[in-house]
Amino acid sequence: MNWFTALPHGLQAAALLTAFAAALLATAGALQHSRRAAAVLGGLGAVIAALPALSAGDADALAIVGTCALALVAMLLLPAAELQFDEHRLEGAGLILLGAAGGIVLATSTHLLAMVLGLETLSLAVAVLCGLGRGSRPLEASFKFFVLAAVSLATMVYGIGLHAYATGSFEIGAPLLAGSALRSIHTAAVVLITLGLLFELAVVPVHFGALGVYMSAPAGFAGLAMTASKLGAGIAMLRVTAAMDPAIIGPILTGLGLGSIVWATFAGLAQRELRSMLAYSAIAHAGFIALALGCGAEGRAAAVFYLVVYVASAALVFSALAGRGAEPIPFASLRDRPLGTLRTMALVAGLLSLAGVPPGPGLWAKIGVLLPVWRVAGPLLTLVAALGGVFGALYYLRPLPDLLAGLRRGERATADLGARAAVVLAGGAVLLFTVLPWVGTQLATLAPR
Amino acid sequence: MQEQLPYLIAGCVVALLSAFGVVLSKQPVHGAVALLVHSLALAGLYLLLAAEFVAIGQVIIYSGAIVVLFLFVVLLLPQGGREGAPGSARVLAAALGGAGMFAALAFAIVGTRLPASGPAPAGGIQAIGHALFGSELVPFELTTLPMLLAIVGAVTIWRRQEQGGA
Amino acid sequence: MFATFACTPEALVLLTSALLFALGAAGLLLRRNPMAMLMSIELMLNAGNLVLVLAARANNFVGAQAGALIVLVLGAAEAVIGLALALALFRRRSLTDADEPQEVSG
Amino acid sequence: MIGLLPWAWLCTLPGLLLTALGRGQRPGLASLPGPLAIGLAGVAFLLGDHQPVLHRTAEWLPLVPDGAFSLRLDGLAAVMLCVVGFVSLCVYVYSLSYMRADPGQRRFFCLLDFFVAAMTLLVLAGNIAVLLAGWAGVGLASFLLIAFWRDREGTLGAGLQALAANAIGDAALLLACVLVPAGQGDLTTLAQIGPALLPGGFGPLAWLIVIAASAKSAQGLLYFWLPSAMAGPTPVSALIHAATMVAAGVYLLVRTAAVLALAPEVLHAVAWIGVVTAAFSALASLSQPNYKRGLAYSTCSQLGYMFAAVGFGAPFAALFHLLTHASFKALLFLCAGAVIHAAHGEEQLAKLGGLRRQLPQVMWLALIGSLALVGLPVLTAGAFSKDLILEAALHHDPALGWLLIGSVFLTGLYAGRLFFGVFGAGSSVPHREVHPPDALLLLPLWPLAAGAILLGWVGTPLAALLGTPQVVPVVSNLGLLASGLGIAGFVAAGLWQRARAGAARLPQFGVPWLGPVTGIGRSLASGFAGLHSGRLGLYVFTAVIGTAAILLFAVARAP
Repeated sequence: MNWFTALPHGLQAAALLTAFAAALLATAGALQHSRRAAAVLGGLGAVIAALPALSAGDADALAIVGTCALALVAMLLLPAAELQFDEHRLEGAGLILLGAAGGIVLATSTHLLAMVLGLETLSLAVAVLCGLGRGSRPLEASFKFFVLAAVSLATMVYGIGLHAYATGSFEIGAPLLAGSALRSIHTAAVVLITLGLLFELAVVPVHFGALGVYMSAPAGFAGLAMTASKLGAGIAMLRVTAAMDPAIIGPILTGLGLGSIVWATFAGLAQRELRSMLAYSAIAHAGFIALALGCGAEGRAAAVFYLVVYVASAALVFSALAGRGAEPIPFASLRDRPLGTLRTMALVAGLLSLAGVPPGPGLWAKIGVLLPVWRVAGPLLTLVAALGGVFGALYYLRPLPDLLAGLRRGERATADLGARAAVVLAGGAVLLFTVLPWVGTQLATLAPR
Repeated sequence: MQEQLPYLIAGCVVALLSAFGVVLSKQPVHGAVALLVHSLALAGLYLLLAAEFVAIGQVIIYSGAIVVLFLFVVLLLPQGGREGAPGSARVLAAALGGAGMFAALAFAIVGTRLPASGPAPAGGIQAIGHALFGSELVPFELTTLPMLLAIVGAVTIWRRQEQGGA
Repeated sequence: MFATFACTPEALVLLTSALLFALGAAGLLLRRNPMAMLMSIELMLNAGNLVLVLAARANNFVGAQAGALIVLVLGAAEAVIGLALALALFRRRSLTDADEPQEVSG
Repeated sequence: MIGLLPWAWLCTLPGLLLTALGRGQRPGLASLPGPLAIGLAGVAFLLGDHQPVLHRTAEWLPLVPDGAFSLRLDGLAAVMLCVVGFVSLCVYVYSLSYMRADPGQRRFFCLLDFFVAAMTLLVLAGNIAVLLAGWAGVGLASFLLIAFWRDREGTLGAGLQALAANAIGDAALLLACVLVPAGQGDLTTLAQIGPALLPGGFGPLAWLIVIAASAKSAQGLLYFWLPSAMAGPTPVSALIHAATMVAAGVYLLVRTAAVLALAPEVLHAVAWIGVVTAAFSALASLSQPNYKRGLAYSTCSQLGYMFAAVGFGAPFAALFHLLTHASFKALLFLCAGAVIHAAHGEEQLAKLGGLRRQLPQVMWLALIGSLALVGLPVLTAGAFSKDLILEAALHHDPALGWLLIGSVFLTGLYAGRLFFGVFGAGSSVPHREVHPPDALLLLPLWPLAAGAILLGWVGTPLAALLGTPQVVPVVSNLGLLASGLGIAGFVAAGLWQRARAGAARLPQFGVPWLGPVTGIGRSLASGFAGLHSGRLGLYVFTAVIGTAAILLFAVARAP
């Protein structure tokens, strides 16, 4: 086993997840697509995959957190996802594990080729999982996502090529080869690589593919797409912004972040349906993360906290929506088809946290982002971001009266044990960040300087 | 490298012309054939750039597998996937997008004086082997992920569609 | 400046790759047939590969050649999933128009 | 023991849990001790030695400049605690009867509990970060309670209007939170920050505070949401949109009066905002066909008096008026609730009227409230506090002062119009069966009425307690003049109402600009959303052109 323990822990996690995925796929027939087998085997795989990271004491702390968070997200959304299917349960679980493995590779590596492979794995997993939803709607979204993902992949590959030409290396942050002669090619390389990653983060103008998937994938998978890809790409972006010239990427990230916030806030106001509302909100949050990433070391620290809070809240929302399938969820249907007390409260808490309304940690995360923005990008951008942030509350809170009105009907919606456990776990994380935000901000100290 | 310039120019011209063929042909079959030519031209360029193994890989993987896969799938399409003439908005968008992208990339490339290349990498296939199992081992191993995913994904998508999930 | 510039082999290959990349993007915009779109994507990936091979040649960096091989594999995986999705989506439609289905919007 | 008082904001949470989880027939009962405890905490402090009680958990939120969890109970906060505690206790008792038949009453009491907790946190906040938590929390509670009857048309829209106005205020406060230098977000010591540490001096900070306060207190252009908020249940209108939450803006201004004093131009603007809102809202109230909307504009107008007082450099007068206003306006709203309840949910003034005989007790209570609003000298509390404001106004800026005195006449007019419109003699509308209010509904009105009569006398001791000793005069020449104007207006409205047999009406005006503005917002929103049209070509085009543009931008900027 020496060769295995010699690997970086991110790779160990990816290998373990792949092995479990392969096991799930190979035994799919023998296990007769059992619901329990998918949840147990998949969950076990996610837990075991996180073990090497936990025992890797001296390694990059951000990578450890990223690995654990991705494994956790996969575990949380497994039961939510498998409620969808009758036939493809084990394949679905296997694909989730593979996607998480891709995310972990993306989050833990500093090698550009490894990053692009992780990105590709994650994108393909999301595309296939989305395509598994019922009806032609998810399939259509999946195809569009696939095409746009391929464009961004090609963009990133081209950027990596230029990077290799200018620096003679695949490591991010490698110095220029021949003095300053190749600077503009290097700039182009950095920009193209960044844009490839920003696709996964879902930032304007490369957000449309993700938007469609968030809207129309089965609920659990949409949750996975939002959380895992934001985690993976977000952490990768932390490394990229720390290693590469801030003068090149900084203004681009703040500009695109602000554009995303404004665009998604306005478009979100027009939504009358929970799934599209959440999809637009994911773009707005990606905007906040990009904005923070563009604002130096302090901004990166804020971005880590924002990322963690966002992932916990989105995981909470989507674990609460488990089993609602790929169909749209008009606000009124929350009253007529109530989710049951636990899941309703979970959804309320998740929405409040996403909206940045106390009680919810989203507000702390937003303040944390605005501060470096103020220092680096000036008052005007801060004003726009603050307005975008608070006006977002207008669409997040819109379904709340319906949701709460659904409570009084009191009938219990069926959700299986795994889904309920996922709700409780994600809810616990959100609660923790609400009451003791410094726990989350401790994570922010892990951000690369 | 300067002495290879005429061959490089020839290779580039063929690659570009066939790429135009891929983009402009209305019949996917014609497009696939153009793609075949394109990939062979690229293989030639790779040879000129002292990347023999990549050139071989290009011919075997690309021309041999991917393009043939395309051809195979084209046969499954109704009417061979023939499409009508694109509308003017679409042509305009394509021209704008393509020109914009080329302008941006060319702007970055033309803006610098490119240094002349040194000697070609020595060692041929052996050197690549060392790279694949040495410095680039991690990404090489990681190609497992997309490959496994591609297999599982394609099968799953196809089964979903067979079962009338739509 | 441009005339002398374009005559070095590095510049020639780089500009060719840029043009290939742009052609791929243009093809993606021009064509509605999913097959043609996937082929355009392959063009874009090939452009990246050409730069990688050039980087190997220019910097005596064999790793870039290994990178090109890995990107080839990526392209294959991409094509497989893309074809599966395109077939699943378009098999029942008489028209092969990737721009036509508009169920997901708003 | 005294050290625990700043945690009073947790008092309603047990009630919230018990109400949420309980199964009893009277869900609100478990919630009653919470507000009582909050009020008692305020009283306990006022009876004690008046030393501010502080709690500070440093480094609670390390990302924020002043990220401590800081609570502060001092005289000002204690007065607010008494207001919040006792008014909400009255409203809770009232709601036990008012909401009895509503299937969502359990949810109603839970939301009320949440509101009171957030409001108390706001009052007890020691620094901007905690204030922001309470600030946004009451906004959320207000939205949820306005949209409580989700089935009724217009409630959600009204809630969203409130939310939009609040969002502007929240953004201002958020920026203020970002603006203050590290470790100096304490609300009482903001004025001691070195001006060099604040970008642009104290001006921007003061403006942000004023914008936040205007949004919460429906002042200036941000008044639009308060009349719409009347779509919520009447107890909510009384508690949140008359007595407590809307007063939070005034509370913030009083709290940070020292900062405002350092930015005289802002202070002057506050005075203008207050006076103009007071006059305009009083006029708008005259034209409202809806009983509750009439009262809502009256609230805007009275809050305008408080703003003006802060602007005239008399924060104590503002606080004092806040206190008296809380009692008489809550009383008026609860009376309105009793009337509406009796009239089977009818809120249009044209269809109410002549209820004097059916609801004699309510009529007397409403008369007390109305006279306090108008400012009957000596006998009602409103007169004391309003005199103080007018005094300060004349002293500070005579022109604005006379405008404010003029609007006292308008106050009398609209108070009379509402009172005589409901209880006055002739009504052209035939009467239906009126269903009489029960004892529980009327019980909480009496303490409020007592407050509306007697609270004026606490002015002098209160001023001493808050460290701004001054004598609140019982009568003054100016006070008599203003009261005379007010009473004249009140009587004139009554006579007019009688002459026109209840049909006296002005052309309605209020928020005509709201429609176009929301229209623009809506079309922008659907325009942005329309970009996600389902056309793959558009998506690819955006990505390609965007990539090219960003690339050009970056390469052109690179050295």
